[in-house]
Amino acid sequence: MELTTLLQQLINGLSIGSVYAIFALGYTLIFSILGIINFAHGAVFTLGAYFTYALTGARFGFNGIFAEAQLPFGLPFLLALFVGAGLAGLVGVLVERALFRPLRARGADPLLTLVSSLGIAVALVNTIQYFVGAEVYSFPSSVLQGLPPSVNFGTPEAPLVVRTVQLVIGVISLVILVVLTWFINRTKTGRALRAVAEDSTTSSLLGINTDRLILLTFFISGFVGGIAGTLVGLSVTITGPYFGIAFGLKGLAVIVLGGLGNIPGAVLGGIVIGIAENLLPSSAVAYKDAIAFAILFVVLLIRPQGLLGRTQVQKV
Amino acid sequence: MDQFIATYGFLMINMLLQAVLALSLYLPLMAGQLSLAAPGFFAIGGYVAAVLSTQKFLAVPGTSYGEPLNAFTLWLAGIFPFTPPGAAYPIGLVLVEMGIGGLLCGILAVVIGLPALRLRGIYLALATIAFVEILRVLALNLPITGGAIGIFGIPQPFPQDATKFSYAIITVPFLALAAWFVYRLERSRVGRAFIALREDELAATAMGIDPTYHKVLAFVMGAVLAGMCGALSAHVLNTWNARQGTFDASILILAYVIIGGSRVWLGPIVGGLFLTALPEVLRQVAGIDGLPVWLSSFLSDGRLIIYGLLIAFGVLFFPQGVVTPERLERKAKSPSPRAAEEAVT
Amino acid sequence: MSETLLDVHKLTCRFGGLIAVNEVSFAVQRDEIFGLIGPNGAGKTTLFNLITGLTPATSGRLTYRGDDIGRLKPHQIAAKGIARTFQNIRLFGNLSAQQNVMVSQHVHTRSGVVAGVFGLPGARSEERMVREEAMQLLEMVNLADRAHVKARNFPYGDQRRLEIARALALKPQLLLLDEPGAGMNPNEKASLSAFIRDVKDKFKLTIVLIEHNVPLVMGLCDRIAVLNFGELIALGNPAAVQNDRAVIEAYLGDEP
Amino acid sequence: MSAGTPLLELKHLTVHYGAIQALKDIHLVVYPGEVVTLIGANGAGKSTTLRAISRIIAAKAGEILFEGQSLLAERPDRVVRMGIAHVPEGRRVLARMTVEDNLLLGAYIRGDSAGIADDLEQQFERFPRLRERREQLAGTLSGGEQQMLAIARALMSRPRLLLLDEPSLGLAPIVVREIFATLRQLNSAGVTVLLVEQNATLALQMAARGYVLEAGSIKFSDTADKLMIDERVKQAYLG
Repeated sequence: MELTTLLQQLINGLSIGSVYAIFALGYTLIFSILGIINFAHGAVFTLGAYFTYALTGARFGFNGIFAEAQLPFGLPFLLALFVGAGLAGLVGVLVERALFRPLRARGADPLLTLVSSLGIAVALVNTIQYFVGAEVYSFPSSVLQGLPPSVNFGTPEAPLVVRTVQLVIGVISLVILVVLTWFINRTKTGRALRAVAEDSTTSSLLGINTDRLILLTFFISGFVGGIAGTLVGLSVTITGPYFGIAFGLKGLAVIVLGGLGNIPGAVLGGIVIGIAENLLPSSAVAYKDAIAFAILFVVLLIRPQGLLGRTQVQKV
Repeated sequence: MDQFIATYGFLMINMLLQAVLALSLYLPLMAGQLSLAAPGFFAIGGYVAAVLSTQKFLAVPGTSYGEPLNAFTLWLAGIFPFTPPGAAYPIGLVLVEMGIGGLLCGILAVVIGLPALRLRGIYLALATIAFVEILRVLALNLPITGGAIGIFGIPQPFPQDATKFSYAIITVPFLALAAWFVYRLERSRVGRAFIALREDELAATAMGIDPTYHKVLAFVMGAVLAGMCGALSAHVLNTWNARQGTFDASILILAYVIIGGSRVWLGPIVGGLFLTALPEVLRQVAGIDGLPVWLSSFLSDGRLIIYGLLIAFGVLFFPQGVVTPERLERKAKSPSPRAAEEAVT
Repeated sequence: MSETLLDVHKLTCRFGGLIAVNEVSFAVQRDEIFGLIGPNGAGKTTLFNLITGLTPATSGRLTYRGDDIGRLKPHQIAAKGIARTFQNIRLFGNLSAQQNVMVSQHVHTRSGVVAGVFGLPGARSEERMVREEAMQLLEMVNLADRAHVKARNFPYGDQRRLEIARALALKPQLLLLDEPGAGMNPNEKASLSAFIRDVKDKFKLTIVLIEHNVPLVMGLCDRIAVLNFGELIALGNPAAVQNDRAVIEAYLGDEP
Repeated sequence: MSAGTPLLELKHLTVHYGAIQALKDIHLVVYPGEVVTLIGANGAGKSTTLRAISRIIAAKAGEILFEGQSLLAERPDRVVRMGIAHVPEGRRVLARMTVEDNLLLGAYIRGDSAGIADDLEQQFERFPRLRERREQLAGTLSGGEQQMLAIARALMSRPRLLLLDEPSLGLAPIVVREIFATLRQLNSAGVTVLLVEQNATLALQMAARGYVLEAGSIKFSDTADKLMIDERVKQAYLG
């Protein structure tokens, strides 16, 4: 492989990897606090993409209740991205209030919460389909108004061409990663969040309203999930209501690789898997989707606590 | 009645098959292992049947299907005299395929289970999800599985004009046997060891129960059942491809067990039957005259929304599942009011 | 009182930087009641976990009836005849009292899946025997009338006795009791000594017990080992231990 | 001393764990400025009593009053805001966070950053070893240091009532002495203390009054001096 190609693949890998990372953060935040995997996260990812799509003023297709509907206004892409993600975050909040909190209050087995989140995923995906059908939607090229489709970082002789979309995605995800990391590590609320993640009972003994922080966690989780959904939708297309399910599964591989509930781990895991997928030789491209799961399986068998996770001592 | 069977024959067969799948997930869960590998073994079983029936065991002489049977398959087919006349394929061979599919899955389960079952709780669930997804990608790309198209034209062991309901002759006994097996297992020494491991693995090992052996055993039994079920399903569906046995199926099967009841053999069966029928039931409800248009359109087009919400909230209202050992026992002990009345008079 | 049943030799257990058990050595003789006391967090339960294989030892040697059991898995150790109860009671909550006891007969029975599922004669007679033996054990701990009640629905004291019955079903030679009196009311506690002696005689057991109730330990045990910060600080008969200065200081606090 | 309105009052408090009754009909009073101790064997229900006051576990029946106000309708974080700090059994420092983060979390309910900074300084004066380990992860501290951190953390909320669960657990006598000396200072500075201890001698030396808990019920209560010489206490807990 030539150096420029390699560099290009690396940049592509880093770009998609950073999306994996912010998406996986949504999983890992909830896991670190509740010890459960929220399988509805993939559906929230999809929702975020659809919300943003609608908010940019784009038109829906011929199927579903909202056939051919269109908002009377169109927000600029960046604004639509954040509002859409905010709406996805609110869906996360709704799920926590309606289901997860009552389940916690009853002291339910985490397995039940897991199944419940699977039910929510099914309901959300089909709600999308009910309203806007199962068509493929792509963001109109006008969202990146004024930007050239690609940038050449090399010389005309040795081109290193990167799609602008990749750059936009990479920059937005990195900004979100930085802000989120700052929030968790440097603010009072972030400190409380870490405390709840480590020991929620003790946190409540310190005067922390754990339920409120859990709600906040669900909002953040939905928000970053929604951002990731839009960014992937922008990069490829929104491939229909099931858009997020496959991505959601890959996100699982990412968080296991980094260590369940480990925030830096999720970032590292996302980037590793993003790059690994992009460095695959073209003969094996058909197996691309298996890469993440092969990594997941092997990591679980060799080092179940993940790259950055710590082993837990079982209490007798 | 004929009309009913023609319309719902396939649904009813599918309900029975899904109930078996639910049992196959329940078996490892009995030993405390949350494995979502059932759809993977289901898919393998299906491919075994599809490959064997379309490429290895050839069709019955005198039909339009392919070449005559070879001596071995003829002999196999001959052991089961109840192959319906006019069928393109002997039922006996379907059973043989189920056996082979189950056996292969069992062997694979030992290989995978030995390392994977050291994982606990959600980690095992994730590893098994990975297993299912890897299998799916392989199925999409390998020549033997027919790639993305899959394998079609899987021969039917019934005359061409028969409905899918004919499969009841295999499916009903299959479910009955599987249910009986699990029912008996729960009352046996090994089943008790499973349940002890689920209740408290540490205490169980301190009482002399080998955790690895029993976990792998439960995992293998589930795999065999899922593989057999897959082999049968391939015939029922007539075609087999990588869409069979995916992660979605894992979710669904887990929902059968959790909603139906995860602590007693009847739970998964009830869950599998009920949840498989539910979308169709909703569609029927939507068709009732006099409903407002928006409601009937929601009931039919949005039935999967209702389905998802039922699962999501079902666990809130039935945290132990619909069928629990306690409810079963109460039923068994207190005779129905009717019976009590009769006893008095 | 001459044969050594269990020999603990320089046993050490570290968790990260913390030394939970530090080079502890003692020998338990056949037929004695051996007490293990010490302040909370002294490493008593960890020692039980080491003996039963639930926690791997960092170093040291464990010998039971002359065999090295240091590398055996918990179920293998149980099968060799070491049974235990747990400080925080670990019954199979959703199983009935009888089923709890039946589980422990696992190592003394043989029937596999096929025999069990098909109800072959061997499995059936085995099952009948296991059932009856479980009932006998429940009778001995006065729980036979509630054999079909779920374990989790028993009061605290009954759960402790049920746990002992479950351990006895292993037909052990060595029984480890982790705070058998914890959470019992005074009446139950008063009869506990007699009960433990009774069990010991009936089943020809050797018993090691952890207990905080000082009169109970002093009255019941033939010998007592005292742990503090993972180290063995005294070992001897009750009278000697009671008068040991190190023990008084460690166990009873800073006496004026 | 035992005069005026009680700071804390438990009436008929009953708590269940599933089918098991953990506490039955507990009556207990703590007056402002007192050190009251709750002694008893393992599993007698001492920690459960504290946990019920902090509302981490639900009461089945009875009443918990703090300055005459019922706590039963409050969430755990509200109880802290009302002025009760709980140092749980086993210390429960947040092991993966720094010493400073732990202390700042103790002041989570407060918004006065100047006051918090002062109090932080005050804790470092009180426990100089915590200052040395300020940036260290709490999980790397020794048992005694963790106990100090847990107490200091609780004090950061400026509580009027301090619930202390087995502060001597697993600590060397010399460390225990140090911690109890600090507790005496705190008490003379006006903090009321409800102390749960298995080490009865130690607890009774420090407390004015004591309650003896047995199998979930209060067996008897008296002044610490009288309990110290009480034969029943001696027999069961003093050896």
